[in-house]
Amino acid sequence: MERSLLVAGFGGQGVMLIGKNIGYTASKKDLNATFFPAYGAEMRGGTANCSVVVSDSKICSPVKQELDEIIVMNDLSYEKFAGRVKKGGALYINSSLIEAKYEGDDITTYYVPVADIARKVGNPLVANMVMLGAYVANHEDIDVESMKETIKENLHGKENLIDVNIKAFEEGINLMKGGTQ
Amino acid sequence: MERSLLVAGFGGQGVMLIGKNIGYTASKKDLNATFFPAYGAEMRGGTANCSVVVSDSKICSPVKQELDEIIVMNDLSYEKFAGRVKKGGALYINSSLIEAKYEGDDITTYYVPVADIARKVGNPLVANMVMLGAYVANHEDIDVESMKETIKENLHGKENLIDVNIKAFEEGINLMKGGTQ
Amino acid sequence: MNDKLFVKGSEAIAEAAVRAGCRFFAGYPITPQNELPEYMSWRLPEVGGTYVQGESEMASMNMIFGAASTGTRCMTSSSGPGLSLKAESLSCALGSKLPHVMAIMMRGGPGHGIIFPAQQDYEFAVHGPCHGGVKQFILAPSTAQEAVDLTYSSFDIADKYRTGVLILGDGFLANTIENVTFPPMKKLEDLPQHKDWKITEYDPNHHKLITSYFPPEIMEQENIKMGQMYEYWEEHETQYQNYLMDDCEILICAYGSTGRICEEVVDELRNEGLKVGLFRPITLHPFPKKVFEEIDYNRVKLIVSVEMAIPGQLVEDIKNYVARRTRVEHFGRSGGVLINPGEIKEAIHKMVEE
Amino acid sequence: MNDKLFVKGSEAIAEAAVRAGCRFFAGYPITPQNELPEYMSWRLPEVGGTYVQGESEMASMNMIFGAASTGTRCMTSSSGPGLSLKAESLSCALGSKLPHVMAIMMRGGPGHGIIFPAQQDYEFAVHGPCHGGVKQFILAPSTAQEAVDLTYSSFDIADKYRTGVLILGDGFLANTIENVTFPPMKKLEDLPQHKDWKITEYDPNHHKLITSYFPPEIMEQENIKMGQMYEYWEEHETQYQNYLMDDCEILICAYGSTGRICEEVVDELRNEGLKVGLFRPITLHPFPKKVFEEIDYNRVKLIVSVEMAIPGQLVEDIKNYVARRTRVEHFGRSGGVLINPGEIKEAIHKMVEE
Amino acid sequence: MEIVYKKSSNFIEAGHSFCPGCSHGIAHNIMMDTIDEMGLAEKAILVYPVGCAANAMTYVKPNVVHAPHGRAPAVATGIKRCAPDKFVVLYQGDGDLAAIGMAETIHMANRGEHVTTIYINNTIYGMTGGQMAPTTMMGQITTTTREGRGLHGEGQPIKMCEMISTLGEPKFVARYALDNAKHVIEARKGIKKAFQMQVEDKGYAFIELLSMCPSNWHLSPKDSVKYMEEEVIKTFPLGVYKEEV
Amino acid sequence: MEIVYKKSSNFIEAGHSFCPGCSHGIAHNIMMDTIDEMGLAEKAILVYPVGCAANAMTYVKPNVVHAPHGRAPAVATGIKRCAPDKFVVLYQGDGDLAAIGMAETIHMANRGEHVTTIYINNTIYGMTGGQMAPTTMMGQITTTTREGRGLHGEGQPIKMCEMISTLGEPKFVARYALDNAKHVIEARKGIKKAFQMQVEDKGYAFIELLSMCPSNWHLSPKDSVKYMEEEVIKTFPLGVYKEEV
Amino acid sequence: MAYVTIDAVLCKGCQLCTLQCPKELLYLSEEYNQSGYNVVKQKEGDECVACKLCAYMCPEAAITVYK
Amino acid sequence: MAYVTIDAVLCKGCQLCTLQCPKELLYLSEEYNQSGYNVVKQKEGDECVACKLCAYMCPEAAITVYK
Ligand SMILES: Cc1ncc(C[n+]2csc(CCOP(=O)(O)OP(=O)(O)O)c2C)c(N)n1
Ligand SMILES: Cc1ncc(C[n+]2csc(CCOP(=O)(O)OP(=O)(O)O)c2C)c(N)n1
Ligand code: SF4
Ligand code: SF4
Ligand code: SF4
Ligand code: SF4
Ligand code: SF4
Ligand code: SF4
Ligand SMILES: [Mg+2]
Ligand SMILES: [Mg+2]
Repeated sequence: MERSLLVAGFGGQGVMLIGKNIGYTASKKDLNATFFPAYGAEMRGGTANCSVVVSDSKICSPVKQELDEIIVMNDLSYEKFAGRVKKGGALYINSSLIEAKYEGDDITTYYVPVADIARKVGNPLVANMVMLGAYVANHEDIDVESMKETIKENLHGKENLIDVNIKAFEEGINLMKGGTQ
Repeated sequence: MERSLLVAGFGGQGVMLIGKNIGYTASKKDLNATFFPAYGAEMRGGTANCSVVVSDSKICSPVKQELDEIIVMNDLSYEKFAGRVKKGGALYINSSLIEAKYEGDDITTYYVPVADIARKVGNPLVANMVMLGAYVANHEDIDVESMKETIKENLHGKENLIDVNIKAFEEGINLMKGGTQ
Repeated sequence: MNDKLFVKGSEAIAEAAVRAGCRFFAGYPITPQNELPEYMSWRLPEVGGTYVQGESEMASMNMIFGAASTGTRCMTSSSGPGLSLKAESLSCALGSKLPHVMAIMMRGGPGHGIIFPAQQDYEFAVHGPCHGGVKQFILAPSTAQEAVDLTYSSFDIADKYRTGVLILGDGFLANTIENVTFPPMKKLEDLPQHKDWKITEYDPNHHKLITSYFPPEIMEQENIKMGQMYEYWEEHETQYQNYLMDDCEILICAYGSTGRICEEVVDELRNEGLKVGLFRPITLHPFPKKVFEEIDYNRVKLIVSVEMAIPGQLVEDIKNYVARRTRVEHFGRSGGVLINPGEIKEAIHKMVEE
Repeated sequence: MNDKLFVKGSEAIAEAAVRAGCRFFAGYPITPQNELPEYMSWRLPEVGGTYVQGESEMASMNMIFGAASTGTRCMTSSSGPGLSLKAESLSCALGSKLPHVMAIMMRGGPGHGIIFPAQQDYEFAVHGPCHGGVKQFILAPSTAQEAVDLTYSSFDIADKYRTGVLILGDGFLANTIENVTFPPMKKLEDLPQHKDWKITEYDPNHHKLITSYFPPEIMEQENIKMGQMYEYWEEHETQYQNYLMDDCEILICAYGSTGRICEEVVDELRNEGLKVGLFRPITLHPFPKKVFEEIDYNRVKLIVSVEMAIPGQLVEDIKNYVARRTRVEHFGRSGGVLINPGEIKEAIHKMVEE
Repeated sequence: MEIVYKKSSNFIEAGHSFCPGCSHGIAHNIMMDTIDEMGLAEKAILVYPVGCAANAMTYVKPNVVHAPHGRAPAVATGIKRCAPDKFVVLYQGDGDLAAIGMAETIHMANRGEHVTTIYINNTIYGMTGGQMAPTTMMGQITTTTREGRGLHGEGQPIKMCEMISTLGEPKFVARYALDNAKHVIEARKGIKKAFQMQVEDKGYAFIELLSMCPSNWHLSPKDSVKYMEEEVIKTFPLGVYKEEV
Repeated sequence: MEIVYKKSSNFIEAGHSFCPGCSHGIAHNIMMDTIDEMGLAEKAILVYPVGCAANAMTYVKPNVVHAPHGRAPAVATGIKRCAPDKFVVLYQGDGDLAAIGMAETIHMANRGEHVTTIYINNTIYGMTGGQMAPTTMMGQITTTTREGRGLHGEGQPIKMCEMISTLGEPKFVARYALDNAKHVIEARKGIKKAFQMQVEDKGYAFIELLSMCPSNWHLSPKDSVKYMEEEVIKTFPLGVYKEEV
Repeated sequence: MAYVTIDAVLCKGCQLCTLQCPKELLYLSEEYNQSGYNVVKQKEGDECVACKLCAYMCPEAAITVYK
Repeated sequence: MAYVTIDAVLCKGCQLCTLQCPKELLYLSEEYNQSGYNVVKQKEGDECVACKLCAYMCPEAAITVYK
């Protein structure tokens, strides 16, 4: 089993945290995982993306040309990356910001209005956790409780934000379980 | 025709100037000449030597293992270099400071009491010019007047010292012409 | 601290160094390796060591110079521009036989500041990095785990040969977070004590002088000894990964991150029917040249050096060692463009067809 | 000023630079080349140029960086330690395509400060001198006259290719005084004006930006173009001296001062009955590799690289180019020990007997 | 209706890529407005450093030279000596100017090159993600001083104006802050004076601008203003340190 | 009969190789006499620079580290941080300390490392043959200022004591001269105080010694004394610049 | 009679301007721009005195002041 | 009763000592040492006060002072 994921958006959308949480949660399960971040230019806006590979055997390349799954959080990322999902793979789209619709049926697409939900939850900055929830909902091999632990650990020093992040994450799961497409 | 010379002594004895004057005077005559200085360590006492090669054709190596002629101005230089004169070559020895006598008759030796003469001339610092005179006296192809010009040119900025240097140079010639050995 | 962690390459190297006995670190910020000094800044004080943020790469290197002369295991890190800036004092440190470790995480270049991974400093590091013909011992890990293991041993190498060890990685290695298991913390008492040369030991009968200045005749002797040491290394200290080399017809040569990426390429090309193998040098100096004497050039029809460098750099050395006994090609990306397995495969297919 | 002079190598280079149109010099004291900046300090103001004594080698290199961006012909000089210190900004300057000339007079090393001649920075200069895989154009004069001629043309090369030219000499070249004839003073109006890139020309429609920073994709294109330029150089810009190579059975390879010394060795060995020739590369980068394709390896039984370097450095490149087609050996001295024709002869005799 | 303030035409239309609330933007506006006002755009050569400042290299229209990290003073020296009729401005961050570039900074100031330095002191290495800079304040938390500067022999924040004004050649040395409009207006006056000096060939001017880096201070822009007022300005007193014009 | 002064036993018997009348010799005598007096020979680690000073590396008996040119402060930092119980003295020339090593000097002083700097200011690059140094005086003739410093934008001589005393951490900053016995005696007292401070872990001390380089001043030792009295000391006023002990 | 316009494309919602306005005319709106920032707007009315303080403080030079 | 001795091997004849002696007891002799320097000597007599000024000034530490 090897699964590759790319998460892309603009700086400030927290795309890194989505990827890091997925990689870290996998690593706790004795899977191999790699997380590779790519910033447009350091510290400032622009686009950012990260690659996550999870595998039960050795991981060679931490970045791939074609990916099993891609999460895009803004227009630019959609344009740049949507075409790189493997046949049969999945594309997660932040439909609050991205208006485009994917044409073609070789992959599965999920349109997740993460910003809207985040605002509902009370903090527009946790849209990333909504997306994470949506992603996790689709993966039975990712343990929800373990992921919640990860989210908490990665908020070390910002404990006051734990609740809203967890809430957003749960909303993402619910949304998916409810079924969106 | 190619003639190689090494001049050695301690810093402050003016060995560089002997060599430079010989090289420069040759260069004025449309001969090729190279002058290569080697200081023990910069700016401070220690030993110093220079290599001069004069030739009517291209000069390859500006330093040689065996030399046609060597001038030694102090004990250390005598010990280090006397053995490097080619068979048939000449060794000029500052006999005011060096007590040793060269053993063997494969080369010609000149014992020149340059310091004594310099003191006589009135300035112990011009011993080098006495040695230069002695050397020039033995070389008919070096024009004495041209050498005097060279000496003057190389005293640029110290014009007050020209006379005593020329005097010392002439004393060196006279001594040789008088014949010492 | 846990022995198993999901951790960034840079941080993995830092922790491994601390466990190897490193107790002094000086460095200066530069992407893509900032997490290494940042980690050291809190971790070293925790174990009684010292972190100093140098005012420059050069100052950092010279702090290492000082620390090393006390016999303390010490380290600095940077990227290519920092290696350039350390060059002069590195020459002095190597000439003064001061054991130290340096981690350099390469990024695109030349010049001012691309922050993405590249391998464009290979030739500089291996053939260059400073004046006077001295060389470092160079290790090129391909994964965080290997970085840990090599860093751990690098201090022993530095001490054993009184030399500098360069851990040459890139932005991939530095920034990839992955699973790592750490070796145990070494006891300082068990490390070499260097009483014969370290300047903190005073012996009225033996003046200790740390310098790379010698009169010419002695310097020449030093040069000769260094040369002999490099030859000894080549004989005894080379390391490389042989991945399906033994029956291969196409041999990929790649080091560091590109090496790990190429393992995947080998697997996939084998699946596609090409008999491909991978030679991944782990020591870049000494280089495992002998491998090229053992290759059956009747079998191996093509050697491809894959690097994040254009023009190719490793490929020039490979050509040298192969000495025209078979075809040698280069494929690479550079300037911070990420290389990926797909395009490498494609490139090799194309070479085969030619 | 006289066109013919009995003059030190360092000063000859300085005067040739001035005549080639150099109008800015920045440098920092270091033996064995102090006479070069010293000469510039009075000579440049005389012709309306500028001399600045930098506070360091690095600052000097960066002053050159600034001067070059105004399109002014400019120069710096140092020895091996200085080349090391200039490495980082050199990488930026080469990446920013700023034409400049640098003279480096090698001395024994590594490290702190031997002042005698050596050639221990060959590998560093040719394969190293900075990060990011950029390279300089390297000229290695063997006599003061050749230094003058090469320096004079070096500024044209720098301008033509928007690159850096390194004049790589040593303490012999720098300090030997000999006869030199100077070429005429160039008129500044006749030099390239660089209006398209120099930052003193303002054009509202064309923002001028001197940098070596580019996004990865563009940087990669830059890398590719640089690589192509180096190949072009190899095709069109190599220079070497062929001294009795055409019928030789033993070929000496030597550059710079050692090259001139070896001419004498060739003559003497020929007198002693050995058919010896000399290959003296004048461009070290681009290297005249093609020569090694034209050699008749049935005739040439031995190639000896003679260098003031131990371990040998040029010899490694020669081995690469010869690719085992004949025997390649090394003879050298290093650390500031002067090499002389006698011992070279002796060494070759010994090799022949082996 | 008349426009009394608008974005300088010396910028390209698209904005810059500084973080929200970053003082680099304010400093650039001052610099460009003043260049406009004095009609210097064609004569100007801007020397940029390595650091966040460099983000603006392609945002400005006057010609630019991008110096290696810390070496802008040496680069500017080369430029000004070869083109004395040009108007040369160095724009440098505190890491660039006061750490790696300390020697170059002092020596250029000491030579009294006829150029102008604009020194963006945001007490941090911005571009590389918030490490301690020479200017980081006592107790300030950074990625390399997790418990605040001062516990491990880091020394005290370096005050460049104070140091540079001990030198003989510099003619105008002053420190301003960019935390509120009043301070910005003072900074505008100071920069104008410095530029005027260069135009009149009156020697070297050094202008320090206390700046905010909300991203690496881990504060909102509003809280950054507070931090500036309450902490930074106390450590780095504003004012003219030397004036010999 | 009692010996009241003799050559320190911390020197090897053979003399050093400084030129006649060179102040490096005097400075060494002070340094070694004081080390003797305070019983510090075994604890001492001397950090030498590149420059004429380095001639004495093999002349002294305490352990020595030879730093790359200008970097003695960084090297000393590494030493002292790893061996805080040792007594670390930096001995540097003006080219080494104030030109290429300026950044390292300022930053070590600013960190307040517990070491002592002895700064030999002879207004010239001695070792390399007399080029202009940052400290060369206005009008002074050197091999790179043939008509005297000041005609080509070289700026004014840099005064390290003045600059360093603006920093927070240094505790003792003073300038002495080695031109006559009275001054030498004062220098001896200053150096002893500085050494004492280090022994008591009281912070950083910077001691500047105005020194003579007869060879490159092209003056006899006697005339060098005159030049010091009449010129050098006027440019570099003697005295204690900072004392916070 | 005076007023300011704020370029919604350039504004990054840092609110440095709002702190400066002596009349407290500027406020962070709910509106997002294409980069995802909330943008600042000026309150309706004619209190603006064109003092330019907001504009001097805006890092984006997003504010144009009219009088 | 006091006097100084001058190590003729070490002395480089710089005469810095002669300038310092309050009693003007030191002079440059005609004698050369092995390095070629004229060496300094102390005049005969018992005027020396062992003030050490000469010794403090000697760069070669060639002077030993006895009392
Ligand atoms: C030689 C070199 N060393 C280090 C770096 C990494 N680097 C990039 S920007 C920077 C400094 C940023 O700090 P500062 O000058 O304060 O500017 P700011 O980003 O805070 O405006 C550093 C160290 C580099 N590019 N080059
Ligand atoms: C990196 C480097 N640059 C330059 C030199 C050449 N160099 C040797 S000593 C020296 C400085 C001498 O001046 P100073 O520090 O004033 O000491 P002094 O000799 O006057 O006592 C220099 C520049 C060197 N050895 N290394
Ligand atoms: S990191 Fe700091 S200095 Fe850099 S752009 Fe962001 S706020 Fe400005
Ligand atoms: S050159 Fe000057 S500093 Fe150097 S030893 Fe001679 S007198 Fe002393
Ligand atoms: S111009 Fe003045 S009054 Fe008008 S909005 Fe701006 S700050 Fe407020
Ligand atoms: S200061 Fe400018 S960028 Fe910031 S909120 Fe106001 S208008 Fe927007
Ligand atoms: S000790 Fe005093 S009195 Fe005696 S010789 Fe020396 S200086 Fe003169
Ligand atoms: S000071 Fe010392 S070296 Fe100089 S003359 Fe006197 S005794 Fe001799
Ligand atoms: Mg900053
Ligand atoms: Mg000096």
